[in-house]
Amino acid sequence: MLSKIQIAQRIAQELQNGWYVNLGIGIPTLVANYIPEGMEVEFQSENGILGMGSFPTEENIDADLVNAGKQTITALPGASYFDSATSFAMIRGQHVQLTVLGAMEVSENGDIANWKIPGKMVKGMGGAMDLVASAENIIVAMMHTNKRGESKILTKCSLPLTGVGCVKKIVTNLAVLEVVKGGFKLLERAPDVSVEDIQKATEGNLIIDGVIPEMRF
Amino acid sequence: MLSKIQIAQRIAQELQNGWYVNLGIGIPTLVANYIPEGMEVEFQSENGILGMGSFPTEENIDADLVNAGKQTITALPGASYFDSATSFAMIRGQHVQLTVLGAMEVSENGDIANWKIPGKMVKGMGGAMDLVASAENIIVAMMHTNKRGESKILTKCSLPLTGVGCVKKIVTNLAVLEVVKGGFKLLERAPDVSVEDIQKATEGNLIIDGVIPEMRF
Amino acid sequence: MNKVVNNVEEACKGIEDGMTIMLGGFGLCGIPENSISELVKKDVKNLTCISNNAGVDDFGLGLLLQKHQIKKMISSYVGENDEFERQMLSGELEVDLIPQGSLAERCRAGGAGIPAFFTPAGYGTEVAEGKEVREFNGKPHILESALTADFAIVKAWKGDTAGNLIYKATARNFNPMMAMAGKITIAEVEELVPAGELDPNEIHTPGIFVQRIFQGETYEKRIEQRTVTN
Amino acid sequence: MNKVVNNVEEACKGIEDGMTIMLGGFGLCGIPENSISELVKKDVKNLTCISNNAGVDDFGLGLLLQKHQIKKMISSYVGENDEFERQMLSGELEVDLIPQGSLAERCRAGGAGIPAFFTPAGYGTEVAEGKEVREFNGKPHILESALTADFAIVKAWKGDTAGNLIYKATARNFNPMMAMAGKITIAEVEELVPAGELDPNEIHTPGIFVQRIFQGETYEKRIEQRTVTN
Repeated sequence: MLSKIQIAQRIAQELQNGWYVNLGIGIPTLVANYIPEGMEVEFQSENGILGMGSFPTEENIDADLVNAGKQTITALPGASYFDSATSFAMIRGQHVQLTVLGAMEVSENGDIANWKIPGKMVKGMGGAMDLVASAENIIVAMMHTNKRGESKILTKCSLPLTGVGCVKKIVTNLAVLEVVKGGFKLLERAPDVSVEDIQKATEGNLIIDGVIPEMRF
Repeated sequence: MLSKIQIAQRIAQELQNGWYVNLGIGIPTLVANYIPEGMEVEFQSENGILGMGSFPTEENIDADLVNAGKQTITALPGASYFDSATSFAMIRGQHVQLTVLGAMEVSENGDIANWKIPGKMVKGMGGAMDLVASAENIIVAMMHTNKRGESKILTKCSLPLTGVGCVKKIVTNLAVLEVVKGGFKLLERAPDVSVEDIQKATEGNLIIDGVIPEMRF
Repeated sequence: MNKVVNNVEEACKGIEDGMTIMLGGFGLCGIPENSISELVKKDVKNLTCISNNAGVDDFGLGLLLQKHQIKKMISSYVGENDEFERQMLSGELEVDLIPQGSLAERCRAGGAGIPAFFTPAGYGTEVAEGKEVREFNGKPHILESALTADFAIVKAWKGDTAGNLIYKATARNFNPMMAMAGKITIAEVEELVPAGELDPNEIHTPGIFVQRIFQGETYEKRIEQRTVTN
Repeated sequence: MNKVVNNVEEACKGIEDGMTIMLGGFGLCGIPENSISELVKKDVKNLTCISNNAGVDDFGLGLLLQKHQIKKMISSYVGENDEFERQMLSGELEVDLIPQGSLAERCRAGGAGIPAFFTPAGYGTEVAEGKEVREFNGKPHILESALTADFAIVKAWKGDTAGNLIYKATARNFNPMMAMAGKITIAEVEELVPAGELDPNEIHTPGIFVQRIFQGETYEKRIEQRTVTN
């Protein structure tokens, strides 16, 4: 089983040189720490910055410079600031090559639910609906099952949707899955996790084609 | 009869303090020279400047600073530059209080034709269609009749329209007219021009209500 | 064109019970602190507030929530506020949640005279309920309408007497679009300078969008998530 | 993120016969002079050019018209060009005239993933022919669609290696929206500086919209209407 950090590390392998990337809150944020050596990627935060850097030192904190998680950040050389309409123009206009975000549920046809649990306090979708509806390339980072051990990889989402037919790839603590016609194609297993383990944790249709390799780090 | 300069002078009387104004090419441009003493108005040029000043001196010419007529201009203190989308956001969003433009024909219901003569070379509408469709307050500056002596104040426009039902006021070399339900209400006569002269030069329905005062300068 | 008002009271004159107010800011970043305090002081009620977030319990729009001045919130994310949650669950507060990009674009549309536009965001979700769906380039989109407000209140870094504004870093966020979409737009700035001191090439919000401007007395600029590296 | 190409030839690589090209500029102000010269040299044909104007006879897009490289012009105003007139009247050149504000907004929409929007401009005129009409707030509007291009070519004052652009004065005009709407966007600049030298707060076009950038060799910056006061 992968740790959250390892999920982020595995997703970082999907990065390509020259990509602009939007990372959601939680595990996705960690991806920024594992950019492959020599690769240039630039991070967009939907509140209005391209070229987001690491957290500031205590002396460099600027209340006017935060990311979409409202965390204080820094800007790298070559960064730019812009308004929210321009920010989502980048997202909706598919100028951002990769979006990584968390999910509560993903379904066989690529639907994603990650913003609302009926009966619980609704915090709002923030930029998630724009991101999932627009991105050409969406990777979901999440645990394969919920705290009660129930699969989050489903035939059909039970929670209110954030977007339909948009998820392309899922990296969980157990596996790398690709959303294809007919279900979830198992691409890789986590170290020491068997295909049977993954099958058991997957409620949606799992497509197993040939020998499934173990992830490499 | 008014000269072109006098038409501009008469229109300048319509300005109000604090207004943003867009002036079309030709007579409208001259309005900028007759802003009433002590009044603050700011000129918008739709290619991307607010706070347009006079023409530059020979030494101050900047090829990157022109107005919508492609003339070299200057910027006044408090000016701003912006892109064409933002410029027309100002216009379409009715942030510009007054638009003054020329016309080939105006009809009783406020239609305006000023961009195309069938059979002649079409130069294009430029920003005129956006301006007339959006402005709350449009004044047309023009000659009452064309070169052949035919009225340009019509029951119905014969030329392809630039916009429908948008003209509120017309200042010609003969008269000031208001577009009201049922026709052109005669507000003022040019010096030494009689109501009969205006009636003769007006093909559309002219509404004459009471004594018509002479324009004052 | 002089847009300067003497103080925050004068700036907020005319804001009345039941009005719709847009407020710039993302989280607590770039919010009009002085004007929010004045709204609390004025005690205007039944406001509809359009703001990406709803502040925290004791800062930003949270201050208006505490005093039950807000009838309805139109936001994209409201998750940092216990009083908000209580009022929402009890039904005291109406909440209209809008995807962040649609919120930004709807404000811009309101300011730009675009009454409606198609966006893919929210298609197939409850956001799309009751909205027209149309396919473009093989992809379904929903029709979203423009948002405007009786007053828009924005916060900028620098402003001049003509109403021109420059924002700082990510404190820009929703401020420029909301400045466009207010029938009356109030700008509070950290530094107010005479017209002519700002470079016309560097202005983010041209003065035409601003009706009133003043320099805020103080800015706390509270930080929500203070994150540092060592 | 390094977007720098060595020269104009490299910048224009891949522009082929029959493509749709957007070109920034208003009149001759803010046009990509170096790239236009390169298109002449490359002799690509049957281009569809989206540009507010069509240059003059011997400068700007007029140079491409002279060599019959343009099949179709999509513009708002084309009145300064005899060769244009001749080709248009003879039927050699297709022309699609669009209100200037709709042209700007359609380019922005293309870059922003908004496939269509409603505008009042052109309602009741021949521009509205075949377009959906809908009333909003008692006023009729027409539905306009997004514009995109295989290549967008823009001209900026300063640019950095990451593709960030700053325009000068009214030479900004259509350049920012067109930069957004190109599948590949080429930026030519008067001064190219290393990433980090431009203030992130002053950037007009963020580098994400630009795929290739180079410093133009020379700029004539011809003036169409030289008007002076004494």
